Amino acid sequence: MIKDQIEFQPFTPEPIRVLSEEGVWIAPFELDLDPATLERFYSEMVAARMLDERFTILIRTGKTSFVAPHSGHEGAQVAVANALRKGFDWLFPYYRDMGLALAMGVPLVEIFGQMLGSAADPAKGRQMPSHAGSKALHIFTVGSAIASHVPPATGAAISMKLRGTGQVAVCTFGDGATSEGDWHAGVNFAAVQGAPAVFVCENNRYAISVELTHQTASPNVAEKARAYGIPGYRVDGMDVLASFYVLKEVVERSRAGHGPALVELEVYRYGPHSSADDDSRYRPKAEVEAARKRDPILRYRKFLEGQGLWSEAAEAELRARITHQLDTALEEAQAAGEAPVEWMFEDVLSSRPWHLEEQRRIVLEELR
Amino acid sequence: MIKDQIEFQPFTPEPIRVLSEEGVWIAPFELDLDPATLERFYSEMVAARMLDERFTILIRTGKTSFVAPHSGHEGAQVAVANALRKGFDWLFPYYRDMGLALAMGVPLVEIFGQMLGSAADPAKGRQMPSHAGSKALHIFTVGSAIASHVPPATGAAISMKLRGTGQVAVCTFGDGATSEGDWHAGVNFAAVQGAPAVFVCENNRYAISVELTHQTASPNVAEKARAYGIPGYRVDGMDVLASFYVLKEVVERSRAGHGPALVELEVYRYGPHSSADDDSRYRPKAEVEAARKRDPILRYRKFLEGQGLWSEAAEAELRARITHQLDTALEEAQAAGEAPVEWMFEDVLSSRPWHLEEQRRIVLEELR
Amino acid sequence: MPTLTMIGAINTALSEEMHRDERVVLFGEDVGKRGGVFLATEGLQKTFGPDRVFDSPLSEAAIIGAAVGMAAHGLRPVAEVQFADYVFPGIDQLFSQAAKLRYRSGGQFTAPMVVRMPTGGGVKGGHHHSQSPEAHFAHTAGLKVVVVSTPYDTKGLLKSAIRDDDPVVFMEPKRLYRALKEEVPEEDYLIPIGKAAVRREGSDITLVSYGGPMLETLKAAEEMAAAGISPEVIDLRSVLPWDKEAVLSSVAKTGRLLMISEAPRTASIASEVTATVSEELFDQLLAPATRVTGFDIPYPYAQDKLYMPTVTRILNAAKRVLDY
Amino acid sequence: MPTLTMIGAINTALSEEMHRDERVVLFGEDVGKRGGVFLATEGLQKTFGPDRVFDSPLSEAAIIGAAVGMAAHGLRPVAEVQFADYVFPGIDQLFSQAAKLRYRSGGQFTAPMVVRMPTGGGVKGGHHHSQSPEAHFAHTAGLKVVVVSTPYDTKGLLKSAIRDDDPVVFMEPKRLYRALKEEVPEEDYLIPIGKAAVRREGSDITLVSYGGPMLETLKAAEEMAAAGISPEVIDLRSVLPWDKEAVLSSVAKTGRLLMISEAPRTASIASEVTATVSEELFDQLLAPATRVTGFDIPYPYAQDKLYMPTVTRILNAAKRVLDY
Ligand SMILES: Cc1ncc(C[n+]2csc(CCOP(=O)(O)OP(=O)(O)O)c2C)c(N)n1
Ligand SMILES: Cc1ncc(C[n+]2csc(CCOP(=O)(O)OP(=O)(O)O)c2C)c(N)n1
Ligand SMILES: [Mg+2]
Ligand SMILES: [Mg+2]
Repeated sequence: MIKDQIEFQPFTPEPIRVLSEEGVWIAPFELDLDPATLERFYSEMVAARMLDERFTILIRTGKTSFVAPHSGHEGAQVAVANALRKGFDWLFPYYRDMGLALAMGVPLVEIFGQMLGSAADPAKGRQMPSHAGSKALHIFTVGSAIASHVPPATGAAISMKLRGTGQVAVCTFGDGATSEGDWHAGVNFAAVQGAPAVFVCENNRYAISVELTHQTASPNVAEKARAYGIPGYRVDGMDVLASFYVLKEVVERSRAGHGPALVELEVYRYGPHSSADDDSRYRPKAEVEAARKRDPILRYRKFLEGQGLWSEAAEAELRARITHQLDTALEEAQAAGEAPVEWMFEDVLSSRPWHLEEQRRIVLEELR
Repeated sequence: MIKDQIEFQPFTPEPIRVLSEEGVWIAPFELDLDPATLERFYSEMVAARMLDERFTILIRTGKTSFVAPHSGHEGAQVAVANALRKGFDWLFPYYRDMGLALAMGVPLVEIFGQMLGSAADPAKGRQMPSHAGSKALHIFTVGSAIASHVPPATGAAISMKLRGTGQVAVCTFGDGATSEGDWHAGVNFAAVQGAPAVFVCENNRYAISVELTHQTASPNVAEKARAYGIPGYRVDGMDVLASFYVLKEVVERSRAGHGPALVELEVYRYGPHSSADDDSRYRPKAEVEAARKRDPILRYRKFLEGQGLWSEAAEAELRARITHQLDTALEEAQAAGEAPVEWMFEDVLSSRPWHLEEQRRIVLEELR
Repeated sequence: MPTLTMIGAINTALSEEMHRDERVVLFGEDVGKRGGVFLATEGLQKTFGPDRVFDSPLSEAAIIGAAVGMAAHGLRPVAEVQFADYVFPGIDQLFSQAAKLRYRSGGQFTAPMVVRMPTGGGVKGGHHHSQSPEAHFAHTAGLKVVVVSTPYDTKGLLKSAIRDDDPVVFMEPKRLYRALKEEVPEEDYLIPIGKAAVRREGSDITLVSYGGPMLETLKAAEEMAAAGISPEVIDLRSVLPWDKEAVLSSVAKTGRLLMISEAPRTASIASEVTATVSEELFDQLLAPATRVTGFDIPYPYAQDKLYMPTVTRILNAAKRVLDY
Repeated sequence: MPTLTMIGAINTALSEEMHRDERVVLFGEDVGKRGGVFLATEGLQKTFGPDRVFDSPLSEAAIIGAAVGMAAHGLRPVAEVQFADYVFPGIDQLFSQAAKLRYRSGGQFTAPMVVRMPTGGGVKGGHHHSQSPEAHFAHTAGLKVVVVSTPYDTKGLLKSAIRDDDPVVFMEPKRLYRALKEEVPEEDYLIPIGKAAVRREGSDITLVSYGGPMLETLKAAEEMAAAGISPEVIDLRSVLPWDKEAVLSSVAKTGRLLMISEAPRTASIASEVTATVSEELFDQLLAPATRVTGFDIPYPYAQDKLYMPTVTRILNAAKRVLDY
């Protein structure tokens, strides 16, 4: 999988690409992925997109209260999921990573359970929608506080190194996250420890309404790696293959003991920041339209077609299959009913001390 | 003052120097400082050193409770004081900057007042020793929390820019400080705003016992500037002239609207981290001895002698004068007596609400 | 007289203060073009320009810390923290810098600044868009802490906060942003920090609250009144300093105190108020000074409404106090 | 049986736990070669190697946050924050990550970790080496909070903390580090988190305290005893959960409560305890539940000793309670 001839260079002035915007292979090395893998990337991207579209419907129909759309990020997210060893390595994602969660293998019913805060949520309806997590899959449950998962990712990586587990901790976040002190603290500590941590920025150039130029005076995010003495890679995140190849190499290098790296995946978010946002307040429609021309799915489909790996029929079949999966899972998540009130006072601590028992009783009394 | 021919380059692989370790001028430009200035630098460094030595005596004799020795940092500190416009620009120093405070013009009696927590402390004995400050001189009173003064320095610089005051905010800190999230947050915000802030690291390669290699995997501190899209300068901080020249250029460029810069002054701390520290636990004596060979004062004295500007007699006269000043000021600070108890409940807020009035009365009752 | 929501009152107060005093500047995440995620600063960048109303990078430490430096240097910054829950990455700046600057410098430097933040639950915000961290601020010497509950007060208190010489944490219950409208005079007026408001006079029991739960408290008071009980309702408005005099004189009259707050219970403002009243009115209390509070659990998404003091919970507790 | 200081007890407990359980690792600023600025970890890097005892960069967010990740991944990290005052740059990691991880993941992920920190005043440390921030932790759901006061307890409680499945904030009053020596058994023993200790039995008044002021509280109790009064003295040891049962049963007996703590007064543990006792023992109290606390001012250097509850202040307050 790791190409012998080519090693990606950090700190390139232009983002690394292997596909042109027309979906033509332009890398200086040979494609070495089998058709099944190539097709899987595509299916996962389409599933991610369709999931996002379904979320929008959930919002419109008042079935959920919040969504952080990931359309435009699918190439990046599918690349991340495929570059690590699923269920073995640990992923520390953020709230815009529902497409990533899906690609990681989180069951759709859990995803919808979380989105609805229903009893089907393995995290018990405790958090806002768009906060994925799964202990079984080694996906560290998302918390809303930006960049606060970065030091924990570092800690997990230190643990991996200490115990020689051969795992890697992959941590994703947005461009805005890089301004937080915790981001700095986490990346720095990982670098000093030479821990197997890979930091992945899904750079969509906006933090809600704040453009990247108001976020940092650095020319790009990858450059920030220099502060920590680690390599930084600038990648076209709307090129799923480039993202995959770079991440794969970086993850395996990290696993092999070369320490952390920072990978910047340049993407664009088509939707508003969240269902509570109105992006027309801060960016022109034309900008969004222009970005859509670089769409990771369209571009990759052209590539697959060029390889003779995709057809209209396959597309129709895929979409029908995903629609069915979405329908079934959503139904199941809804059928599970509301998260029960009894869950309210569980899992605060490993057992319930007197004050929580008292407080629990207040609620139960009131509901009687 | 600013050399037309030469502009210092950021990110040099070696620290910038203008004097060799033997005190010989090695810069590719001509010395353009007048003898009075050159001699002042020397006097200020010697005064800083003698102040530090006096502090050690205060500790030994139990007259104060804490000192953070600055010997070895004098070249850096005197350079900072002379590179900015005293009393006009703002300085945001840290606890190891008592030599810098002196060079800035803080009266010795105030310095000793602060060191003793006596009534001669304009800050009313509120903080541990080694925490300088002076509103009159635009020296932002030091707080102990590492790097917590960096965002305030940025804020002041933004204010300066906004109001076009022509001032610069100069902020000093140690190498350890660069790991704190607040450091990152502060430098980043200043860079985005293009504010007139100059960040100066007195890099003595230790944060108490923690060596630089455990602090960061970055090859040096200056390199960290890249993360913020600002220039970073690596300077021999035991070369007072190199430090001065670089800082002067950087401060004036910042004043002229070129935004922040990061200047790393490589120094060594001869003493323990503080009077509470035993540095033999973590570093070999030989290392300290070796560093003393690069002593900023000795090196600079050789240079002055080479220029025919210094003599044994001048040295004796200078030391006698400083000794006298130290004696008098210390006496005065001691004579002022203890900080009065009434100060305890002042300045918490702009006026005293009921709860503080009540609490004040508890103490007064008890003391009656 | 215009009728304003709380958001409208904030926007108006900011605008008026910026007109009045050049030194007032606004910044924080998304406050510029976007006008804030709740639109509190909507239109202000257009009016006052990007020098006085601007976006910060995504760092609460940068926001609060820069405000300290601006304030010390002579501006009157009004910094926005996007949600009170996100003050924690910047809380060291508030505690180590803003709160202690005046004291540590012997009064030489001061930090006259305002940190605005939407606070409290009720908007399905889960753990990190629902918390009420005022106790942390009140426990830290050197800050003033305001929690508003009406548009009228909001305008007067925000203006006071901006003109105050101390750092003021200004907390805006987000579920009240658009929940009520009220006539708000166009003229300049101030409401003093540290003074409570008697929202309803009564003689049987004193209900003390502030911020979001003022809604439920007033509803509960109405139900009680309908049932023939006469509750007095006090809105603290400031929690540091809180208006002890107002509370004590009311409880001295009614003999009964029910304190209502949606913040977690342990070591809270509610604890402080009932502890103080219990200590000082030991002989006058006819029943235990009692608390209805939020719970000592992370704020849950699914039980968003149940976390906060409900009208039922207030009435249950009031009944126990009255029946004691 | 060896006689140990509190520092000795910490060092012993850490060493024993590291021998017992491979998963225990120690890190923080200066904990490695230096053995910590108070020498709590002295010699441990030599014994257990730099993989299990190591220095972190100067960032409390990195320290606490990394501990969360290590714990979630299966280690049992004991992180040191050099002074409790410096927890604030890392407090978001404690509040948003450590405290909420179990709840937010529905019990999937947990953070069994200890954050040790020297706390309190009395060492001429000024603003930033003297604070007692336990109320902040107790007010935040998801943490357990211990404040020790004797070498014996320290060993037993630190071991409990390390074996606990929840994040435990372990606070060590630095002025007690070497102030007292006590026999500490060599064998393994645990003291449960959440249980108070009755330090002295009595019948006239209950003095409740914890941490540093236990010293002055016990001295005051002796003086009272000498004057013919019989005080009962309770050491809370844990402030979250605190041992309500122990306090209530003592105050039910004595009818009088004086709560002593050196933390700032407003919204403190002392407020919580007196509020709770006032509420629950309304009919049994013979005098107001009263507090002696630190002050709501930044910790002053010059009045280092005066900030904390002095024996005189405790006696003055006790007299008022007894004479009531
Ligand atoms: C500590 C913190 N501060 C503020 C917020 C509010 N907030 C939520 S998302 C967001 C922008 C994040 O932007 P970025 O990191 O670029 O990620 P993106 O949403 O663009 O994917 C902000 C400010 C938060 N969640 N956490
Ligand atoms: C936030 C914070 N954490 C920890 C400390 C304790 N501490 C005081 S000085 C110091 C080391 C600072 O090293 P450096 O920044 O290199 O400055 P130097 O003392 O070497 O000049 C530490 C850890 C502190 N003062 N503030
Ligand atoms: Mg973004
Ligand atoms: Mg240093």
